[in-house]
Amino acid sequence: MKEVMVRPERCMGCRSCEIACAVEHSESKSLFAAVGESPSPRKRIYIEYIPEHAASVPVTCRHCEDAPCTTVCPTGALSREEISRKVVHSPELCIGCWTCSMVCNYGVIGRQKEARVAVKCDLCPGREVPACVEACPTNALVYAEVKDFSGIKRAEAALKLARGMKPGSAL
Amino acid sequence: MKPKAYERSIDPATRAMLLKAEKEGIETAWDRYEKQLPQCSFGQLGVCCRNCNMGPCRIDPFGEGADKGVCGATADIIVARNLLRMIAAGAAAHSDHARDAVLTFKKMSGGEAGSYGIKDEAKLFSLAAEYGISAEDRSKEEITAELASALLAEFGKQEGPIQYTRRAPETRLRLWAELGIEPRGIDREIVECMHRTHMGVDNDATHILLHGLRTSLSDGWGGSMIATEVQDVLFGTPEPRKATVNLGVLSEDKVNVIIHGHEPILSEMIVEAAEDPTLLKLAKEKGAKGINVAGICCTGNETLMRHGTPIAGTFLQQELAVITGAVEAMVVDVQCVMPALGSLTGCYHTKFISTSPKADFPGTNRIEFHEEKAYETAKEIVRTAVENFPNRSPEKVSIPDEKQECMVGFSAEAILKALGGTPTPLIDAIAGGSVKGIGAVVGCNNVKVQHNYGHVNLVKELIKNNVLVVTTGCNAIACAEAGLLVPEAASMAGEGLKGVCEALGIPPVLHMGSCVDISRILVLASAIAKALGVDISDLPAAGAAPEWMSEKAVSIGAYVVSSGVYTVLGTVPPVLGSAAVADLLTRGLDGVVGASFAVEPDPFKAASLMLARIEEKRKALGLKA
Amino acid sequence: MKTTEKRTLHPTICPYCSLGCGFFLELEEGKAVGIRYMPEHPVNEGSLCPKGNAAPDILNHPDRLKYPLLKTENGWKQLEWEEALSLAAEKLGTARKENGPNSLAFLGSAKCSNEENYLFQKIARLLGTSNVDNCARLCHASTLIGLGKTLGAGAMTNPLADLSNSDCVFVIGSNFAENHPAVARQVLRAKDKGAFVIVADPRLTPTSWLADLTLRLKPGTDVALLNGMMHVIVNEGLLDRNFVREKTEGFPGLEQALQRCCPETASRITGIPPSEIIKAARAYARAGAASIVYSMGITQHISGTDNVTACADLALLCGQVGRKGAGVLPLRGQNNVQGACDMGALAEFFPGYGKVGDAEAAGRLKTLWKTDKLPEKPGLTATEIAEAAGKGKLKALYVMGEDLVNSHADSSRVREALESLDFLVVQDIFMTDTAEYADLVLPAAAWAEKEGSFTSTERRVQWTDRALSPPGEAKPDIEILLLLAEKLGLGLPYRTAGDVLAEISGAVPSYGGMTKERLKKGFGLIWPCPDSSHPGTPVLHVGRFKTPDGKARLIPVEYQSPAEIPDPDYPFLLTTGRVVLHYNAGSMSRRSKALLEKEPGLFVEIHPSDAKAMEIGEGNRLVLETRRGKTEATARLTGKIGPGVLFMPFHFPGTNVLTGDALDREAKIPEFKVSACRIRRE
Amino acid sequence: MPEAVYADLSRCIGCRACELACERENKSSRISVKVLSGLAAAPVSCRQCEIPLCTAPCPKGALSCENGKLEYEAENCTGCGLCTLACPFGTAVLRAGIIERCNLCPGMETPACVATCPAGALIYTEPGSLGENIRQRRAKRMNRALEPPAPAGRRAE
Repeated sequence: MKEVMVRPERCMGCRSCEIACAVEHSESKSLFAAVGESPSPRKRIYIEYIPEHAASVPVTCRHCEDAPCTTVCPTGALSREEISRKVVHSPELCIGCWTCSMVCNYGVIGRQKEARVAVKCDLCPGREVPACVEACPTNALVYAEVKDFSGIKRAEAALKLARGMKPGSAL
Repeated sequence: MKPKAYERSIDPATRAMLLKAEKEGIETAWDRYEKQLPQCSFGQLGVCCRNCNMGPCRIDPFGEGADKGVCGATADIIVARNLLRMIAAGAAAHSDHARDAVLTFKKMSGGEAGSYGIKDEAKLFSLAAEYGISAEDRSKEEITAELASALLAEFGKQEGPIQYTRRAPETRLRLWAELGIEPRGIDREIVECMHRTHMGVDNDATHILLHGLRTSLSDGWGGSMIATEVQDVLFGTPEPRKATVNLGVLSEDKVNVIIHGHEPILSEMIVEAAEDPTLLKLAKEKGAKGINVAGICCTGNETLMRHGTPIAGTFLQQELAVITGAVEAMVVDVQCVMPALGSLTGCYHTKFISTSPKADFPGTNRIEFHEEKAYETAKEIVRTAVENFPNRSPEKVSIPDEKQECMVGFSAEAILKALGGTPTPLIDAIAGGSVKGIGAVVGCNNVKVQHNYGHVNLVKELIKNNVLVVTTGCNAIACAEAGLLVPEAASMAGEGLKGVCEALGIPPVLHMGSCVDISRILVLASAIAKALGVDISDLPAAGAAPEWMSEKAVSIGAYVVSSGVYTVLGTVPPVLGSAAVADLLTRGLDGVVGASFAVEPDPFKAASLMLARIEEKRKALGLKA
Repeated sequence: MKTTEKRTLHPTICPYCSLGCGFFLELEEGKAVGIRYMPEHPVNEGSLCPKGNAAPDILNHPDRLKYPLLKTENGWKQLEWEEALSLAAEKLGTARKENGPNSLAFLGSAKCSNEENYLFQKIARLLGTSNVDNCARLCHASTLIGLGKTLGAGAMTNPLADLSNSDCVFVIGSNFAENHPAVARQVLRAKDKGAFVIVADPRLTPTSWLADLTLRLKPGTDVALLNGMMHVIVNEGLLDRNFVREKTEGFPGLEQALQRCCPETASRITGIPPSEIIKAARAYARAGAASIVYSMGITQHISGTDNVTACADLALLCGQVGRKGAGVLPLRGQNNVQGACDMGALAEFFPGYGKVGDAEAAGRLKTLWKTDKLPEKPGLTATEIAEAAGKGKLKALYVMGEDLVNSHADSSRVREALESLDFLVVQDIFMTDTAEYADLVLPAAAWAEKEGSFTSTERRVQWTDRALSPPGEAKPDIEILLLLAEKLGLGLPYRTAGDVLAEISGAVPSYGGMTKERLKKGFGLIWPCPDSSHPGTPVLHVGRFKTPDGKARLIPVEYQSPAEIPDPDYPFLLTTGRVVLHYNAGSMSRRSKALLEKEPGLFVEIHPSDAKAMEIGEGNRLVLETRRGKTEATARLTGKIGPGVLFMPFHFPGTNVLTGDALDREAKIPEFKVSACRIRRE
Repeated sequence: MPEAVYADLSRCIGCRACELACERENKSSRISVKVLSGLAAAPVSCRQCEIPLCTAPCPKGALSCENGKLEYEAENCTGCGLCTLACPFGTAVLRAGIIERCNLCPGMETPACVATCPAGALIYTEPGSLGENIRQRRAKRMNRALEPPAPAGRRAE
């Protein structure tokens, strides 16, 4: 499956992904209308700022193969979609026990206070590319299969090597 | 799938040039806009503050993150401060333009600017009269000189009133006084904006916005109005005349000189220089059939209104004009000139000539302009263009056929004249209901809206509903391109309006000039209100800026509203980050100045909003629906 | 003292392990009824481990000793204090007269206060013997020696809270998550800041759960691992050259010795893949600040001192000492084991670590004690005392708060030894297995029933006041000792613990600036605190080391295999340790209902594969046998230990019947951690 | 505002201090630590569910949930034990006809189990904030992975 891959070295911490995510998961799906909505739309992706390194890192659901959250959910509200392999959450089954939040290794299961249920990344059903990825101005977020992503990384690495090589260094 | 060009503009000429650009791999504003997407949400909501270096600060619009800046400023405060700075910049642009006009006027009176003279004596005297300058046995020069200094004084004034605000109806003046938003001096208000928005000064949204209104008034009834009046005195008050617009006005076989920007002071001279025999001779030698001057944006509107000089296009067509490959010189002064022209002209033979001492751009031939030797400079510029003609490479040239006839030149005076000297016929028409009211539609282009779609459809919708439309700026050009500025366009109007137009032989949409000339609309509205003995806010009138983009438009919007005219914006201003500010602008102001803003991107919905407001006012005046 | 309703809160310090956690004892009508937490305490920040939570169970426990007891043909006879102490004095006196002072021996207690231990060793030495020791011998004697000769001070270099400033925490032979739970708090805090945690332990323990890298080495192969890591560090040039040049001696020797210890060799010995040894080495050496945390997994070996030395070498090599977040942290055992040692309740040391036999040290003490003679030779160590008793060399033994039957290795021989004594006095709060052998049993007060100072593992000296009175006629140890001294005619000039501390500050330089008043303020002082204006010294070895020339010593050590390795007769390797719910010999923890019902009895962990082979199932009763004895335990199948290895907690009588008596040659600490063993189903 | 006792399983060392503390404060322990394969430890106590299942079957409304706050009135409790069956976590224990479940130690600032937890694995907080710490740790690790290793043997003093 395609996932939201992160390239932290590119993140500027502009939080565009957070807003895009909240807007995508709003009633109106439009920024200008979403700001007025209540309950106010919840984001599912988080920019974590690391003061010591003055760096920002986007953290979002990894849709783990063997997802702890699905294992512990007592009501089956969290489950893995067979075809898409997505880890999905059905609010109507959620009892807000927050066991999922406790076991999530990335801390990306949030809370919709008003609805008293969990909220997590759903990879924006009905969208070619998830809103956060589309919103990222620096391509710190990439929507790709793991193998393709490694491909991208390889290409980057290769480029670095190439730059390092002086003409004639082969001799 | 339709090519992008079709989604980007409704205008065939524009589409054609966009296709050419695509083919030649030339980048335009639309492409750059796409590269900008998605645009920063914080910016769009106006909740980003860079006013001090503890920041930049941002407010989380969804209330999960920061709800205050470092200094403690809330979304309300930040949005209001940012808006005030936009108003200040807009007002500054208009007023500084005005200052230059007045300075030229002053130099002329002192005989230092020989190229200029008085074209409209009547207006000179009426203006002088307004300032209480007696014409009793005094020479024209003396009066001119005294008027010039009086006008110049308006900028540095510390205590009001600015003279022309007196043109507003009594009730309006009283209201402004009560609200304490009567502008005191043009420069003072703008400076105060910058002071108030400095870290730790004015931090109450309402308080901030009230000053915004005051500053905008110093523009509408100050800077802009002075610019209009002085330019009329110097270059003549426009009168109805015919002309042509759109990229098609560029000539295959003549030297094409584009004048782009906002001031008439230089362009007037260029138009003159283009008829200079020596230069025409030179053009012939270079193999050109003549010299063709065409305008873009408001510099274009100025010469269009006074000389019928053709117009090549609106704001978003500036790059396309160059892309025709047929432009020898793109001559610019100030405002709305895209720096992109530098690299763009580099792809063609076009010379990019910047002239204002204030404004330079990448890749220009600089020919700085000074009033003292205005005509010489103009000739030099035209010569440069002519000499560039041989460099034109025919294989790159492709000029769209679209050119559209139009009738322009409807200054307030011209309109009254057309009405037979008094507003009464119009008032009767309105009272009688054949004309429902007046719609003032103005403003720029904006890549966020399909080019001209907002302008044209909104205006068509209004006239269809018997609303007489007055227009300026790029909206006027858009309407002209869409063939709405010809008397025949009356056929597109509702029965009542159609009748009136045919009776008077005028188009249903009246071109009143450049964007500073929105002051003409104020004067007209004020005249009608006075004739009816009511306030402007009581008139069955509404304004709109369907494709606005510049800070000037924000200032315009603000003074139009605080003058009492309900205004619909076609693109969303960066204020929605604060519910309080948004509410004040769209509702609260009604209770304060009797008018407010609305935001409606869809031109048809926008039209119905305006119509509703007009109906409401008619009812209030006891006119039949 | 804060008050809630009619209950009063009394600040005190946990009597169990060496962390010195603080909490409030909740008292009602003189009885301890509960606990309130103390979030402001710098060590535990309010938290308490299960034992801490159960601490009040000890106070007013039905089993508490309430009267002096004399053993007679028909059982225990109650005595008046007067009689009891006269008897004790008389017996000790005669033994001394007839067989010389060295026929006497004294076992101090790491559970008793500094003042009590100081007094205890003073009595012994005034009686003319240095046969005085304490259970530190059984847990961290090797630390005293090992760190002493490398860094110059045998104590923890940095305070516990400082762990949170480390970028790499290297835990070897310590299961702090169970034995010092509050430490986990600081390590996790470091992790939150991105620190890398390495845990080296033969078993998978709750501590491993916190690790980024776990190294499961074979028991007793720590030196090989440490040498392997140092080899990598030297080879890859990860060492801190400036530090080594300016602050240490003996690098060439070490470098030379390390040549033979490539990761592959280390891997063969330890069973850890070379790659992991390299990874650990790099993580430790590259860290901005790295700490080594170790405990009895390092010390309780015949190579205990070497293990400690190797740890110190590693730290020195990388300059990971004497800075914020960089240090060597031995986690001690008993709540006052550090103090007992500082007080000189050690065969070879006077108070303040003056060597017995060093004339200068003796001189200072003589003037302070106004006496003209003190023992010139080091006395018998705890382990040797038991031995000597067995050989009949000892006549009388005075044991204060120590259950050597259960805490010493090879307990069957300890029992024999005790029987062969003429006279045994045991002073304790419960009738321990050791007390059962006593001729005279003296009832003592538990920690909260007396006042005094305790020194925690991070060298923090804290004062506790008396919260409630002891049961029956039980007396604080200090009172007992003072009365005894009187009977012995030693005439010691103090009334209270405060007076004793006053003398201690004279005898022990690093306690120089400590007074009852200062210790009661805040949360005590961290030694060295030489004078009354000195704020204490949280981090040792800043700038210079406690050696004459101020330089640390790099001392190469060689791997030596454990004394006893599995063979066909005894195919299993038995290692011992602690579990979170019990404490040492268990005389306290096994008396807490809450703790006991959660961990009721002796068990042995065995790897499922071994169990399968021997058809052993979960919960089967097993008989374990070593060359020294046999015992029964319940089988627990778990992958936490490797195949061929058995693990037993030593809180229950059975365990130390099995453990070996092989001693570390320098520190004389027994090898509790490795014995060859065989098992069968009952 | 804190709403329930949550556990950071990555921190729990299975020491069971919480059980003892709870036992001391509430006579019987309402939290229990399950240690899995000797390593992973999980403290389980009432999750104070926002939409609790235990209230549903309660015949006398002894267990009720007002806007996410779970209430228990012993006097109305028939001791039928249906709640015990309904609770997915087995944290509503029926003992002597009374439901014993975590009531967050009324009258104490922090519940005893949280106050005593040596590893800081138990958290008394608002569920929305649960992920923060873990997210930070993950972020730090990701970021650290990008840094070049510190130069051999040299470091900022």
